Amino acid sequence: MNNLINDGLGLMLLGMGFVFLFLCILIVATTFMSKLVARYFPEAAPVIKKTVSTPTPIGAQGTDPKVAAAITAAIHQHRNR
Amino acid sequence: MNNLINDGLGLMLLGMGFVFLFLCILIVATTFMSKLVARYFPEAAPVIKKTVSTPTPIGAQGTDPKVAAAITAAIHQHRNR
Amino acid sequence: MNNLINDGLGLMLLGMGFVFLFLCILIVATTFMSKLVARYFPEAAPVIKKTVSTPTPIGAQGTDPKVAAAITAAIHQHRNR
Amino acid sequence: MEQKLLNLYHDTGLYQLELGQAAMIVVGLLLVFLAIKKGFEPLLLLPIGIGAILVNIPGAGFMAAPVYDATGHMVSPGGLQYYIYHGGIETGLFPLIIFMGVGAMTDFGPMLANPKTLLLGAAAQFGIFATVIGAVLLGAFGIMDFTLADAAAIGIIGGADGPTAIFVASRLAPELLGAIAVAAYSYMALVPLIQPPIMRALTSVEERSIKMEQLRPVSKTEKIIFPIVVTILVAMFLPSAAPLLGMFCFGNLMRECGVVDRLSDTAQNALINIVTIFLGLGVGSKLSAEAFLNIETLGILSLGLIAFSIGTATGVLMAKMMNKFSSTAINPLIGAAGVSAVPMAARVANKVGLEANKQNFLLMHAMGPNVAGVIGSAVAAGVMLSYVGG
Amino acid sequence: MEQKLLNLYHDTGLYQLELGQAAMIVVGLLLVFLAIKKGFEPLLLLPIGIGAILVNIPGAGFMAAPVYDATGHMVSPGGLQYYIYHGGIETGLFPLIIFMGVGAMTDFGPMLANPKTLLLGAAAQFGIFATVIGAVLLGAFGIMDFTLADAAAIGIIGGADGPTAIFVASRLAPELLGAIAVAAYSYMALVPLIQPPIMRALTSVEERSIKMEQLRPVSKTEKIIFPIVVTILVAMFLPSAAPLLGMFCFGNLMRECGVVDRLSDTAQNALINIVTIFLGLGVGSKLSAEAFLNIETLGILSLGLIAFSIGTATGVLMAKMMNKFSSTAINPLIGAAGVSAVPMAARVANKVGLEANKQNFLLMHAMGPNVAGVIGSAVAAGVMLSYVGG
Amino acid sequence: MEQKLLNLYHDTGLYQLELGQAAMIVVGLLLVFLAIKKGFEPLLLLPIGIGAILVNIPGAGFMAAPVYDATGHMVSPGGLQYYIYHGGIETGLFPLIIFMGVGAMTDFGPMLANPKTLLLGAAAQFGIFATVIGAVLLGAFGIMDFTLADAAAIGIIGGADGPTAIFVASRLAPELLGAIAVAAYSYMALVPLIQPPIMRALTSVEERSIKMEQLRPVSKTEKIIFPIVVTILVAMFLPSAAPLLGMFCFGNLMRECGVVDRLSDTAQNALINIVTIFLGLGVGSKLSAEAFLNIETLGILSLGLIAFSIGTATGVLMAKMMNKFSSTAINPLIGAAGVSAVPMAARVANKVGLEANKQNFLLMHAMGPNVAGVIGSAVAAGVMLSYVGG
Ligand code: NA
Ligand code: NA
Ligand code: NA
Repeated sequence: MNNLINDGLGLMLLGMGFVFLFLCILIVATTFMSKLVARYFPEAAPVIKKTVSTPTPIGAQGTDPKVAAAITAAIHQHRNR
Repeated sequence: MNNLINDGLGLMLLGMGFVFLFLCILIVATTFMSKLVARYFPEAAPVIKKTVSTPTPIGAQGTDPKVAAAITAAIHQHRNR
Repeated sequence: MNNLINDGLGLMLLGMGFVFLFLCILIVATTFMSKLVARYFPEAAPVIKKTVSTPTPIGAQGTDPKVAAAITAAIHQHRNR
Repeated sequence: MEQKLLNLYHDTGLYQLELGQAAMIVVGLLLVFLAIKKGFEPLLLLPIGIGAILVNIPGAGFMAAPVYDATGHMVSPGGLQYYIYHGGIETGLFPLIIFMGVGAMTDFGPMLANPKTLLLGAAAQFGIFATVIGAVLLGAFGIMDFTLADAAAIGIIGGADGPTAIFVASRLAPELLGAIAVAAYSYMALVPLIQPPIMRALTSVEERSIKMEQLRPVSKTEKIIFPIVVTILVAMFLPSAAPLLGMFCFGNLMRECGVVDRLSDTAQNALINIVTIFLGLGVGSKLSAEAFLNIETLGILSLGLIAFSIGTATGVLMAKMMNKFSSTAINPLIGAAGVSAVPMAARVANKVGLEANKQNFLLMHAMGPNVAGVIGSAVAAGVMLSYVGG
Repeated sequence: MEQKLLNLYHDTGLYQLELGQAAMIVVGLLLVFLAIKKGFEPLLLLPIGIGAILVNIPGAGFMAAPVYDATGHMVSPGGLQYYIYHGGIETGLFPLIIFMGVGAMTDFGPMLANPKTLLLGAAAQFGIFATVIGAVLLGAFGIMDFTLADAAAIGIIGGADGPTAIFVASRLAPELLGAIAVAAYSYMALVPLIQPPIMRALTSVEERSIKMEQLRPVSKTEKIIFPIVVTILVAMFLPSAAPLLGMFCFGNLMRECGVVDRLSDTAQNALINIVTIFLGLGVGSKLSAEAFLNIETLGILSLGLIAFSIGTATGVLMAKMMNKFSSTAINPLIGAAGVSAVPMAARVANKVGLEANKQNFLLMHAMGPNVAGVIGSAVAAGVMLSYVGG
Repeated sequence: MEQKLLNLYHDTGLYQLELGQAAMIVVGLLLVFLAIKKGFEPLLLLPIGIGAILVNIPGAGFMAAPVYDATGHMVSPGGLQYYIYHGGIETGLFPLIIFMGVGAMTDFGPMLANPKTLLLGAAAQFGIFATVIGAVLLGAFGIMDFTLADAAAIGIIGGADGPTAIFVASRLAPELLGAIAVAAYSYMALVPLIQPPIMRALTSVEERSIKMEQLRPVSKTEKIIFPIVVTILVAMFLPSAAPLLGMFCFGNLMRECGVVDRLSDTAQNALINIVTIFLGLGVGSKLSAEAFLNIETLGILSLGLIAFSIGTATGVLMAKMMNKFSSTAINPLIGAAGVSAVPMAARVANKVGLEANKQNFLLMHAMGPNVAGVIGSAVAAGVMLSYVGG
C-alpha cells in the first residue's frame, strides 16, 4: 500500500518534471530554430497561409481551392465575352 | 435422406415463420415509433430530404453541394460588381 | 565462384531472351488485336480521350469534370437571366 | 543452363496448364465480358472475373499458403488471394463492411412512410426457402451432393443480396462460395429480364395500372430512430442476424444522424470501394476448376434462377392479397421489388407499371418493399445460421 | 422440429439476455443519444455506442474468437469486433494512425509564433498526475482495485486527448479501456461546461480582458522543420513517447512540406475516417457488463472529471504567473486551452474572453497552448509507459 | 525513486543511442531533405526517411515483435513498423496494391498506337541483367557478399520501377530491401540528371531532331482488350510475373472499361495513398545500421547507377537500330524512356528533343516505350523469380 503511494508520487514528480523539462527544451530548440530560419532562410513574403485556421475542425472543410480556381476562371472568361 | 428432407421442411417453416414474425413486429414497432415521434417530436417543416432518392445508385453522384454553393456565391458576387 | 558467374550469365541470357521474346509476342498479339478490333468493332468516332495524357502524374489532378459542368451550367443560367 | 531453360519452360503456363484451369480462365473472361459489355453488376463481377483468371494461372501462386519455419520466420510468402480470402472473406469481415456501406447508402424513408410494405419484403423471401427444399430434394435423392448447409447457402441466392449471400456461404458452404456469389450477382443483374414476365403473368392490366396515393413525408427523427429500433429487435429476437443487420443499421444511422457525415461519406465511398475490389478478388479465388466445373454448379445456377422467380411471384401475390384487404390501394407490381436487388427491382416495378399506365410512377412506392427485402433476407440468413449451425 | 424451434428460441436474445447485458445496451443507447442529440464527440461516441450495443447482444458473437483445428484450418470464424480489437487496438495501430491524421490536421503556426505557450501545455498536464495520485490513494486504501498501471491509465484522461488515452490504456490497463475511452471523449465534449466556471473562479475580469499582441507570421520553413525537431528531441529524451509523437509529427510534416499533398489529404480524410469507424467499434467491444458495471467505472468517471478540472486550473494559474513575469501581456484564459481537447478548449477560452471584453479575440492565442497540450500529454504518456512498464 | 529516475535516464535515446543508429537517423533526415527540398520522389522518400528515423530510435520499439504467452494471450504488443513490414511488405501485398493503382493511372494509348516501341521497353532492360553480372562478379571475387538472389534483386533497380523493385527484393533479398528501394527511388528522381548526357553522347543532333509522325487514334475497345491480352500472355508464358502484371492489368482494366469508375478512382487515390504511406514506413524499417551501413550498400548504389545508365544506353541504341530498319522515322531519344520511370523519362526525352529542335514534341511518342518499360521490367522480374527461386 505504502509502496503504491510512493510509486504514484514518484510518477507524479518524474512525470511533471519530465513534461516541463521536455517542453522547456522544446521552447529553446524552437526559438533557436526560428532564429536560424529567419537569418538563413528568410522568406520574401512570409507564408501566413492559414495562420488563423485552427486544426481543421473535423467535418468542416473550406471550399476546395480547385473549385475556387475553376470558378474564378469561369467568371473571368464570362466577363471577357 | 428422409432426415434431410425433414430438416429442409423444418427450415422452410421456421424460416418463413420467423421472417414474417420479425417483419410484423417491425411493422408494429415502426408504426408505434412513428406515432410517438409525430406526437412528441413533431418537426415544424418535416424533412423530406431525398424522399425520392433511391439508395444512391452506385457510381452516380449529384453535384457537390459545396461546388453549388461556391458557384452561387461567385455568380452573386459577380453580378453585384 | 565460377558457378555464381555461370548462373549470372545464364540469368542474363535467359532474362534478356525472355524479355524480348515476351514483348515480341506482345507486339504481334497487340497488332493482331488492333486489326481485329478495327475490322470487327470499328468505332464511329474513335475515342481519343486523353491520348496525350501521360499516366496521371501523381499529385497533379485536372479540374474535376463535375466542377466544370456545374460552372458551365451556372454561367449559362446566369447569362439567360 | 539447359536445366534452367527447362525449368523456365516447366514454369510456363503452357506446360502446366490443365484443362480445368483453362476452362476456368474462360469462365473468368466470360464474367469480365458480361460485366463490361452487358453491364452485369460490373462493380463485383469484374473483380470476381479477374480473380477467377488469376487464381487459375498455374504456378502463379495467387492462393499459395505462406510457409513458416519452426521459429516462425517466413520461408515463402503466401499469394495475394490467399491473404484476401482468409483475411477478409473467411472471417466475414468484407461482407459486413460492405453491408455497412450499403446501409449508409440506403434511404428507409419510403418504407417508413408505408410500413405495411415490410410484408412484401417478407413474402418475397419465400423464394429462399422454396429453393432450400429444391436443393434438399436434389441432395436427398442423391442427384447432387448437397447437405442441409449447402441447401441453405444456395437458397440465399434468392435473397438477391450479394453481401448476405457471401456472408452466409462463407459460413455454411465455403466450397460453394464462388458459384453462389456468381449466381447471386448474375441474377441480380438479370432482374430486368427475369422479373417482368412473371409480373405480367400474375397480374391483370387493371391491377398493374393501380395508382397508389402519395407517400407521407417522413421526419428526420423517424429515420434516425428506425435503425436503432431494428438493431434492438434483432438483439431481442434473432441475434444470429445481428452481424449483418447490426452493421447495416450502423451504416444507416451514420447516414441519417447528420453528425458524422465524414464517416458516412467514407463508408459509402473509399471504404466500400476498397473492400469491393478485394471482396471480388477473394470471391474469384473460389472459382477453381474443382469447385466450379461440376454438376453442383449447374444445380446452383438453376436453383438460383428458381429462387428469384419464386420470390418475385410470392412478392406479387402477397401484394395482390394486401390490395384486397387494405384500405388504400396497393399496386401488386411493387411486391416484386420485395426480393431486394436494390434499386434494380424497384426500377423494374416502375417500368412495368409505366407500360400499363403512363402516368403511374411506382418507383418510390417500390422502394419500400425493396429495402424491406434487404432486411427480410438478412433475417432469413439469421434463421439459417441459427438453424443449421445450432 | 420442436427441438429446432426450441433451439431457435434458446438462441433469441430474449431467452439469453442477462441483466448486465441489457444494462450495457442501455449504456450504448445513451452514448448514441449523447452523440446525436447532444453533439458529444459524435465521430467517436456514435461508433463506440453502437459497438457497446453489438458486443452485448447475447449469442451474436461479435467478440467470439475464431476456432482452428489442429491443422490450422478454420472451424468457425471470429466476430467482427474480435478482429477489430485484437488487430487494431490491442496492437496500438489504430490510435497511432489516428494520431498521424490528427497531426496532418494540426497547424503549429500559432505555437511557433509564441513558443512560451508550450509552458501552458506543460502546466495543464498536472491534472494527469494529480489524478494518478487520486487513483493510487483509492487503490492503496482498498476502496477500489487500482494498480499503478491502472492509475496511470486513468490519469491520462486528464490529457484530454482521445488517441493518447486509448493508446496508453491499451498498453497499461486494457480491461479499463472502455471506461477510460468513454470518459475521455465525454469530458472532451463537456469542455464548454466544465472549464468556464473554473476559469472565471481563478481570474479577475481585468485579467480576462487582457488583450494580447498579434502573433508574428510564421514561415513555411519553420513549420516544416518543427515536426522534425520534435521527433529528434523525442528520440533523444523520451523514446517511449516516440510511437505517439513520431506518428503525430509524421502527419504534420506531410501537411506542411507541400510535396505530398495527396498523402496528407488521405491521412486527414479517407484513412482517419476508416480507422475512426473501426476504432469506435473496437473500443465499444470493451464495454461489457463485467468490465463496465462496477465501482471502478464510477471511480474512473469521477477521477477523469477531477483530472480535467485540475488541468484547467493549473493551466490558468501558470498563465497568470507567466503574465506577471513576461514582457508581453498574457491572458490567463489561454492557459485553460493547455489541456488540449483541440480545438474545443481554444474556442472556450475565446468565448470566455469575449464575455469580459467584446473586442478580445483569443482564439489564435489559445491555439498555441492547445496544440502544446497535445505534445504535453503525449510526453506524459511516454513517461508513464516508461515508468510503469520499465 | 532514484532507481526509477535512473531507469528513465537509461530509457532515453541519449543513453542508449549507438553510433550506427545516429548515423541512420542522419540518413533518414537526408532522405527527408532530398524529398522536400530537392523533390526526389517525395511520395515515397518522405515516408521512407521518416520510417528510417523512427526505426532507429533506440528503445522506441517500432520493430519490436509482439510477445504472446503460452495460451495465445498477448503479453506485449509489437511495434507499428513490425506489423506494417510483416503484414504488407514481407507478404508482397503493398507493392501489388500499388502496382494495381499504377495500372489504373496508366494510359497504354500511345503504346497501342505504335506497338513496335515495346522493343525499346525490352532493350532498356539490359541494364538490369548487365547489373546482375556486375553484382555476381563482385560476389564471385569476394569483394562483396552477394549471392545470385542478391545480384538479381540489385539488378532490378535498373528496372526504374519502385513497386517491382520492392516486390522482387522482398522475395529474393529482404535484408537488402532498404538499400534497394532507396536506390531505386533516388535514381528514378535523378533521371533528369543521369539520362541526358548519355542520350547526347550516343546520338547526333540530326538524330535528336528527327520528327516522328503523329500517332493514330486508339479506340476504347483496344484499350479495354489490351490488359486482358497481356494477362493471358503472362498466364501462358511467365506465371511468375503474374502477380505483378496481373494486378497491373487489373488496375488498367478498371480504368479503361468505363463501368467501374468508382473502383478505379479509389485505386488511384485513397487506396494507393494509404498503401504508399505504409509502404514507405515499412521500407524505412529496413534501414537499420547493420543492414545499411556497410560496403554492400555502396555496391548497391553504384550498381544501381550503372544499371540505369546501361538501360538508358541500350534503349537509345535499340531505337537507333530500329530507325535504320523501320519504314517510319524513330527518334532515338525515345529509346531512353524504355527504362520506365514513368512519366519522368518520357519528359526527359521530350526535353532533350526540344533542345535539338524547338518544334519536336516527343512526349507522346516517348510514352509508348515508357509504359512498355514497366511491362519489360515486370517480365524481367518474373524471369528472375522463376530462375533464382526455381
Ligand atoms: Na432480399
Ligand atoms: Na493534452
Ligand atoms: Na522498367
